[in-house]
Order: sequence, then C-alpha cells, then structure tokens
Amino acid sequence: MEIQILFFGAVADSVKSRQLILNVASGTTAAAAIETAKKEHPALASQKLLIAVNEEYADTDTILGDGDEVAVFTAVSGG
Amino acid sequence: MEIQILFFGAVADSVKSRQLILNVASGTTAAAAIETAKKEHPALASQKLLIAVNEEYADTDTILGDGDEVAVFTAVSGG
Amino acid sequence: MDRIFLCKASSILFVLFILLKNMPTTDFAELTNDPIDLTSVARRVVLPECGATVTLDGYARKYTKDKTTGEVRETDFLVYEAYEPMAIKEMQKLIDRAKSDFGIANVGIVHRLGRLEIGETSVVISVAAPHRKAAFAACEWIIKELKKTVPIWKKEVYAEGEAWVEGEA
Amino acid sequence: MDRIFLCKASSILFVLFILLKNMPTTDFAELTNDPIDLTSVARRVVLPECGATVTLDGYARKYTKDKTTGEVRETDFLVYEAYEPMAIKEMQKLIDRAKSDFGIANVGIVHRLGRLEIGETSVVISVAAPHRKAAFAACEWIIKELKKTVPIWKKEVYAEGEAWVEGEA
Repeated sequence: MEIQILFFGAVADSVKSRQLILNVASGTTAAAAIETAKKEHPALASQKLLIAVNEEYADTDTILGDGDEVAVFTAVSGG
Repeated sequence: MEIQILFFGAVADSVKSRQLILNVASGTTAAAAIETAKKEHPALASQKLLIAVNEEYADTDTILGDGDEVAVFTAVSGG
Repeated sequence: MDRIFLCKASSILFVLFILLKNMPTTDFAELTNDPIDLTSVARRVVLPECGATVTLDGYARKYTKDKTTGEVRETDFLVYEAYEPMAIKEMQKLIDRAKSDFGIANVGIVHRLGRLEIGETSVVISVAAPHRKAAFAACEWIIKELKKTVPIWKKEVYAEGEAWVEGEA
Repeated sequence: MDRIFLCKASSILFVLFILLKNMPTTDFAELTNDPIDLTSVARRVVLPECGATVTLDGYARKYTKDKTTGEVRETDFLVYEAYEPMAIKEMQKLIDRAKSDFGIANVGIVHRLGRLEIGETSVVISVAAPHRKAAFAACEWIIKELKKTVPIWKKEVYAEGEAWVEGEA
C-alpha cells in the first residue's frame, strides 16, 4: 500500500524535502514507516520527532492504512 | 472664602446643575459645604454621595481651603 | 503628568501613528470622544523585548439585566461622562500600581466619553509584558479597579427613558 | 468544519467586514499570510449580550534569550510555517474545549504564517464572554495550549544565520 510522509519546519530543512511517498506492507506501523524513511533521509535519526496520522496526533505504534498521511515534526513553536 | 462644588452624572441631572460657587467660613468641612449646597439643591439629600477634593477622593470631614474644588457624585460606573 | 494627554481629534491619532513609529513606546491614560481603535492602543504599549500584549476591550451592550428586578432591558445607546482631570489621574494611579505590583512593561488605557452606539468600544486596556501571565493578571486587575475608582459614569438610554448606572463601590 | 475557512487575501477581510455588520458573530480558527488586524478579530467575536472581549496579541520579538546559554540574540525577522489543515483542526479543538470548560460566548483565533517583520502580530486570540473573568481565564488557557498542540513552527532569522525554535511539548 502507498502512504505519504510529510515533513515540516526543522525536519523539512534537515531532510531537504517536504514529502516522501512510500510503498509499505499492509499492517505497517507509523514507527516502521519512519524507520523506512530514515534510509532515504538519515538526518531524521538525529531528531526527537512527533507524528500525526491523517491530521491527528498519533502514537508511533499506530497501524497505517492505504493512502494515510503521516506528518513528522519537532515540538511545535507557534504563537 | 470661596469654594466650588462640581456635580457629575446622576447628581448633575438631579440638581439640574453642574457647578455651584459657595462662600463659606474658613475651616468649613466638605460635609458642611454639602449641607449648605443642599439648601440650594434639595435633591442632593436623597442620594448616597462620594466626594473628591481637588481631584482626589476625600472624606467628608476634610477641611476646605480657599479656592478648593469639591466634586460630588454617585459610585462610578465606567468601563 | 507629561506623559498624560487628551486626544480630542482623530487627526491627532494619525499624527501619533507617524510619530510613534520612531518613538519609544510608553504608558498612557487617555479620554477621548472619538471611536477607539483597539489595534492602535495595543501597538503603542509594545516594546521590542515584549512578546505579547493582553487587551481588555469593553463594549456598549445591547441588553442589560436589572440588578434588582432581574428584568432585561434593551439599550438604544449609552452616554459616558467623566470628571476628566481626576479620571486621568486615577487611571495613571492604576498604571503606576500595576507596574509596581506585576512584572509588566507598559500599560495603555483609553476610555471613550460621550454618546456610544451599541457595539462601540467604551474602554481599551492594553498591557505589554515579557511574560504573558503577568500581562493577563495586570489587565484583569486594572479593569476591576477602574470600575471602582475612576470617576466615569454611564447612562443607559432606552426607548422609554434613561438611567444612570450606579457602580458598586 | 463549515465555520472554518482560510483567508488568503486582505480583500476578503474587507468583504467580511461588510458581511459581518449584518451577520451573527461566530467562532473562527484561521491561518493567514496577511497582516492581522487586532480590532477586526476582536469585533467578530462580540455578541450584543457580551460586555467585554479579552484579546491576546503575540508579536514578533526583536530580542530572544537562548534557553540553554542565556545569550540574547537580535532577530532580523521570523518565518512561521504550519501543517495547515491540522493546525486549523487543532485550533478548532481548543475553541471547542474552551467553550465547554469556561463560561464564554465566542472565540476567534487567527495565526499569521510566512515572513513576519519585527513588531508584526503573529497570533491574535479574542474571547468574548458575558463575564470578564471567564474571558481572561479562557484566553490565557488557549494561548498556553496553542503553543503546545497547534502544528505551527517558528524560524528566527539573524544576521549570522537562522534557527527553528523548538517548543517544549
């Protein structure tokens, strides 16, 4: 199945990308998808990351479905 | 000596005046000056009044000096 | 007292705007007969080292509940009157006390006088502080005290008459 | 979700102003690339039965203290970036929670994105309530939560470089 990973802020700058499309097995967790993304973007490994799945905060053990959007970012700093 | 009494808000409306000049004896208190003013404006008697002398809140036993400005009003309601 | 001034014409506001772009911000306590612009008040209290302002904005309300009868009255418009020089002094006292009691940088208070239509702003209190918490606390304290100590009175005008609102102090 | 919309052009603000004179006020959570006008945000949350709004106004600061070294840096300008659809959802959640937890009427939140010069407004949170106390409490709670949960990031740009600010959550 295909999932989309989005990068924001410091994460986007460090990986020099804003988006990554991955083909992963059904039943893949968010954590596993990010491990796969780290092969493409080693800079991801050095950061403390928060994730959201389909625009909601999610745990890394969330099981992904086809077409899911996983956002990866550091602690927010708006306001 | 001459003192000036100023009326504001509900007090000004009830006495139908905004200002009263009084000639009073030296050593007159604010309370005594207001008693004198009540002869001119009986409507003053029916209200619970606050006073200020020379633009500062004052007790009714404040002793007035020549040229003092006594303001008479009900509890404030700005904001 | 040199920092206190009355602004009586909206043209003054425009001149102020130009001046303030190159002036240090400061405290102010003002009375005005003109409409109050929230933004310009909040802007004038901001220092470069402050990250936030908290602004209290009082409006002329359409509906008022009678404290005695509980009856709701519909107001047509309001009239505010002040003992002007004393009101400025009392507002300045609130600024001075707030600055000594809370960790805040600058305070601006502008109170409108005269006739106010429903929805128009009657008072703006804007507090700038390095820390948000102090700005909230100071702003809340100032509006509470202003309603008790600053000699300004409000008259509500209805279809059937009018009444001066008496405060609680 | 129908009450949530992004306003991308200042011309929309003008149209809104005309529309809102005859529309009931409501809650809103918006992101914008345009300058934010404090007054127009506060205005839109006021109901005829509310006497006050409390508005928090965040600014782009010139000086920032490094949390680790204590060193003070001088910022040239800021850049804000958001995960836009999620940021809108999270702001709307804050509005819903504030309205269920505090006795407030309406809430408006507008956050600026893109490049902000020093002194420009980054966020405005305006809360209208029948009672002032609830408005202060709700506004203070919302800004605190927004800084923890709404996916927006700030980059500080200095003469010598730039750095994304990491939040504390």
